[in-house]
Amino acid sequence: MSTSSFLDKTIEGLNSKGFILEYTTDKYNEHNIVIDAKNALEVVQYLNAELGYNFLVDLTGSHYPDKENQEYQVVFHIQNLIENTRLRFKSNLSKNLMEFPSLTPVFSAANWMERETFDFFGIQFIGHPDLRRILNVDDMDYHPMRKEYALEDETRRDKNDTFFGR
Amino acid sequence: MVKVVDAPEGFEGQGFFATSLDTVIGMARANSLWPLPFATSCCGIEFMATMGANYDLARFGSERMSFSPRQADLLIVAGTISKKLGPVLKQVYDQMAEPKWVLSVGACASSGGIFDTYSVLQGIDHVIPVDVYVPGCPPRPEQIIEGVLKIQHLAKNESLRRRDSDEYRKMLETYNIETT
Amino acid sequence: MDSSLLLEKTILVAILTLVTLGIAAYLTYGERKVAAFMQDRIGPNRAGVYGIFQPLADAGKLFFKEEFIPATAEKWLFILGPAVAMVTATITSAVIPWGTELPVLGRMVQLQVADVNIGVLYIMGIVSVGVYGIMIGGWASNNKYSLFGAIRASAQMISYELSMGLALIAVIMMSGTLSLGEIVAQQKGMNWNIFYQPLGFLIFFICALAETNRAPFDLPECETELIGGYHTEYSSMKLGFYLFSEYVNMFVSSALMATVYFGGYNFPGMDLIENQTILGIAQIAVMFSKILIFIFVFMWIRWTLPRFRYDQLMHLGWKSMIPLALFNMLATGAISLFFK
Amino acid sequence: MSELEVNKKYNVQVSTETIDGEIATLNLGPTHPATHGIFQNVLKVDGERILHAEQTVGYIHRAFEKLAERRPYNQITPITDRLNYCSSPINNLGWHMTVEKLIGAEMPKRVDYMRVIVMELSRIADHLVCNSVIGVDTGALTGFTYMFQEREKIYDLFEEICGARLTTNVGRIGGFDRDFSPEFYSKLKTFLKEFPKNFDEFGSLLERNRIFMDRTIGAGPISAERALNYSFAGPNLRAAGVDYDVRVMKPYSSYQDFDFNIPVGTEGDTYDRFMVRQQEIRESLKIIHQALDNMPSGDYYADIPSFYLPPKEEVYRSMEALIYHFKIVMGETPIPVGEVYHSVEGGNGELGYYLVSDGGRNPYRLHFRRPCFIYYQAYPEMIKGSLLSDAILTMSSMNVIAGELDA
Repeated sequence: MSTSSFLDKTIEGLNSKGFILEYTTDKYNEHNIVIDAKNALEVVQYLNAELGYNFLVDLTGSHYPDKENQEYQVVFHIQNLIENTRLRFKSNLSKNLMEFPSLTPVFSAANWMERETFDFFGIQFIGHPDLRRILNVDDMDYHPMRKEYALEDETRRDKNDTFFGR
Repeated sequence: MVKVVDAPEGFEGQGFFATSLDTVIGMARANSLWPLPFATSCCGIEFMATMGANYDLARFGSERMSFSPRQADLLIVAGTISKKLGPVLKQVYDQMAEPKWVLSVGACASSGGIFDTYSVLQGIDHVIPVDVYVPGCPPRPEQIIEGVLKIQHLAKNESLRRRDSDEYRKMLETYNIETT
Repeated sequence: MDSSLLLEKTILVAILTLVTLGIAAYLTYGERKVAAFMQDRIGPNRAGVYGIFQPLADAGKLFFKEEFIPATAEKWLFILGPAVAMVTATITSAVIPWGTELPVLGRMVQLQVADVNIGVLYIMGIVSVGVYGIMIGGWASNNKYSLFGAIRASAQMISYELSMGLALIAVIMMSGTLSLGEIVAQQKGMNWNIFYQPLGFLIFFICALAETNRAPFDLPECETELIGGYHTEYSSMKLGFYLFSEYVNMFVSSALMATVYFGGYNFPGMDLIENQTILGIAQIAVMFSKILIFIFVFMWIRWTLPRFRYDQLMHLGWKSMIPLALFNMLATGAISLFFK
Repeated sequence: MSELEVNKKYNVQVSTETIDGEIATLNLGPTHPATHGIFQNVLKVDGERILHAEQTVGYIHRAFEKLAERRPYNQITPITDRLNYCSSPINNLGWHMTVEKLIGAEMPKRVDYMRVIVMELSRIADHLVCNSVIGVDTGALTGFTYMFQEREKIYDLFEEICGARLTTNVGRIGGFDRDFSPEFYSKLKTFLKEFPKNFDEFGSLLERNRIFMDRTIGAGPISAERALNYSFAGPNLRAAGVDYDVRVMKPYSSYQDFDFNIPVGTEGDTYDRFMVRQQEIRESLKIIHQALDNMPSGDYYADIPSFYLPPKEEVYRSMEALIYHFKIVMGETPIPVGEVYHSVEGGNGELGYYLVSDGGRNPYRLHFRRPCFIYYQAYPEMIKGSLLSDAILTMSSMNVIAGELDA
């Protein structure tokens, strides 16, 4: 089966289940599919079981403070190694309800990726076995990758910012 | 009858006179600096290269790496130290037996380097006293060897009693390190 | 016992102790140089010419390093550990014959501190005490890594001592004596035991590696797993004693191998030398060169082979070495029964 | 894996039943000699048998992703150096390719081939560290010094290309900053001649060494299904028997022109991982030979003046070059809006860059897919029920690089 027909089959399948909110193929020939956060686990389960998408490439988040009710986004790439097809899924979360189903029932690899995303953005992964901070110290009280936080530690004493052109 | 002359003013006190025992032990210490590599990142790989055949830190009597802090004389901090790791580093320093020296290898250990971020300690001298800083990101093995030679120089010229002195104790107290 | 004999023995003991310690100290240097040679490096060369003062620098530093006894450690046992290791290591060399006799100031001095008629037993006894040094030290440190090292050390030593003893028994059956002096004397010329006991020697050699905690049997202190093993918590000269005792052990077990299997001080054409002084010195030289060759082999192996895993070590000890040693013993017995 | 299976697999008759209070907790790290880099494993052990393990990472978290949001595209290259510092050039060039993909730049064949040479050299360097360190962790220290001599030669080559040894910062967006010098070619040829011999010597120290094989075969195994489920990539996945290689599946930088094999293992144990890396080094040599023999002529940079820095002499002479230079250095060049995911086969597997651009001078969001971070989470599963020594070998054979682990 050629890659494009397999891709069509995937999109059809997802469409028939009503998972796809928006599907675009951009100029880089990458396939972006926007899904609803609450369907995410079913989507992944369906792709894994029916269509053989067996490789979770990557899972991360991003923060768009200017987009109303879509401030946060969970992005994950998923790949079928046999058909060599990679899809990018996105789902938007409002800052009032930052919940996303954990993909750990399907992919063990999602465990730390989700912990990292939680650590950076504070997105809650529902059903995650052990949602703790992973990279930062446990008693950190904010999620550093959000746009409103500074890169530098503002409590540091020894660096004179005027010399660094900030 | 031997007439004992008082020492000239200002030349008294603990840890001042360099006796020949001081010299001998200083030389012994200098030539037998057993390093504890606290290698975290990139500089650690350059430290491995320093131990390797081309640069061979063993020439200076420093090849017996002792990963147990009790047995080490020289703490080589090579790489970024994050805030999460700071307490660990301090504990390792604390566990080392006197006399101990600290070599800070690389920009990250010395000042935070390019990582002026929320998670990185801006220089290990916030946590422990440092004897010699080696610049570079990462420094070449030659530079690391130069740093070790500088430590050797310190070890050679240190009096045996320096570590008992009040100044030393006070210096440690500024780092909140308990002295016994 | 006349007083001159007493004086003679005391001097001999003093010389032997000093020589053993000196050799052990220089073995550390030798090991570094051999390692450097194997690894295309230079090795220590800054302390004195070719770095020959390196052991002195290490010792000087260790003596003046802070004595550290962890608060949770068992203080007296913590001190006792290295002491036991060091003492047992040094007193083994008492029964080893370094030569026949050497005329000194008109006296024929016997080149053996004590020709005990149960020399082999004495050595086995002392060696089995030696493990207590490591065990006590590792346990008293109150550190998990040390404890692991101590457990590994005791299990390893006990299992390998057994096959070591069995290998020796075969030699004893051949020679019919427990005295090391006798055993060496019987191997006059080229009549070395290695030609009769090749398998026994192999077993003994492997066990000697294990007994001295050398690679590939350096599990009790393997750096990459247990940090320092039993001596993780030791600093200063107590650590020095442990490191030192390892090298003394290596020296002594090399001496033992040379004595039991390689004819000790014997060398072909020994009878041609008439002069007793030259003969005595030549015997000592031959003995030491044999020892040094063994030590080099020890180091060669250490810098070449990876180490075993704990369970593999036990498998090797109990499932291969002991049956082999038993077989060797039985074969020796049968052959000596039928052909002698 | 059930407890029964644990016993069967290793053929060691140790009961896994324990009485409470006989289980010890062992801290493997943060400063344990076997954790090359800094991370911690809290092990629950019964004797030497590991019942449970849990890792703590983040000890050298340096906030790469946040840092990348504050830097113009060209200045992100030094950060990528410090991801997997054993093979920095792969990271650098992967990043350049990501940006080139975003701006839609076509590279001349020569740039591709030059990149292939640099990347394969650094792959060799990466695998050399890993394999020699496996040797060190089994107790065979000599191979390490042999292989570091070879690594020094690769460093020499890197120095000839870009002037740096370890954190190379090689190339720039749109090609290389200079052509390979004649010295580089002569040094590379000497290296290609001498290296296989020395490497085989290292191989003969360990590859068929009985003790080494006994130690590594069956240590820390993982099945292909579990490895995929854990999103393993690179040599570790191939050791488990899955022939996934980004160089073949999604060819970048003209990898489709080269003829090479993907070595795979069967058991996914430490020995397989070791051997896969050994074979990959040999395959890399093959690729370098091919790239060297078929090196096309042409420019060593792409024709994208608004992204590729003009030569310094031009800047002094021509107005246009000066303007471009200024705009590139100040980060004023227009970057298309969009998002790309690009991945390269790093030393440890699929190294991905997920880049979101809003047209500004800095990336809006840059996420690194760090293979170490992803596969290290399988460590407890791999060592459960094995002995402490196996755990250490498993860790070093997974080649966990702290810089890549924690970002």
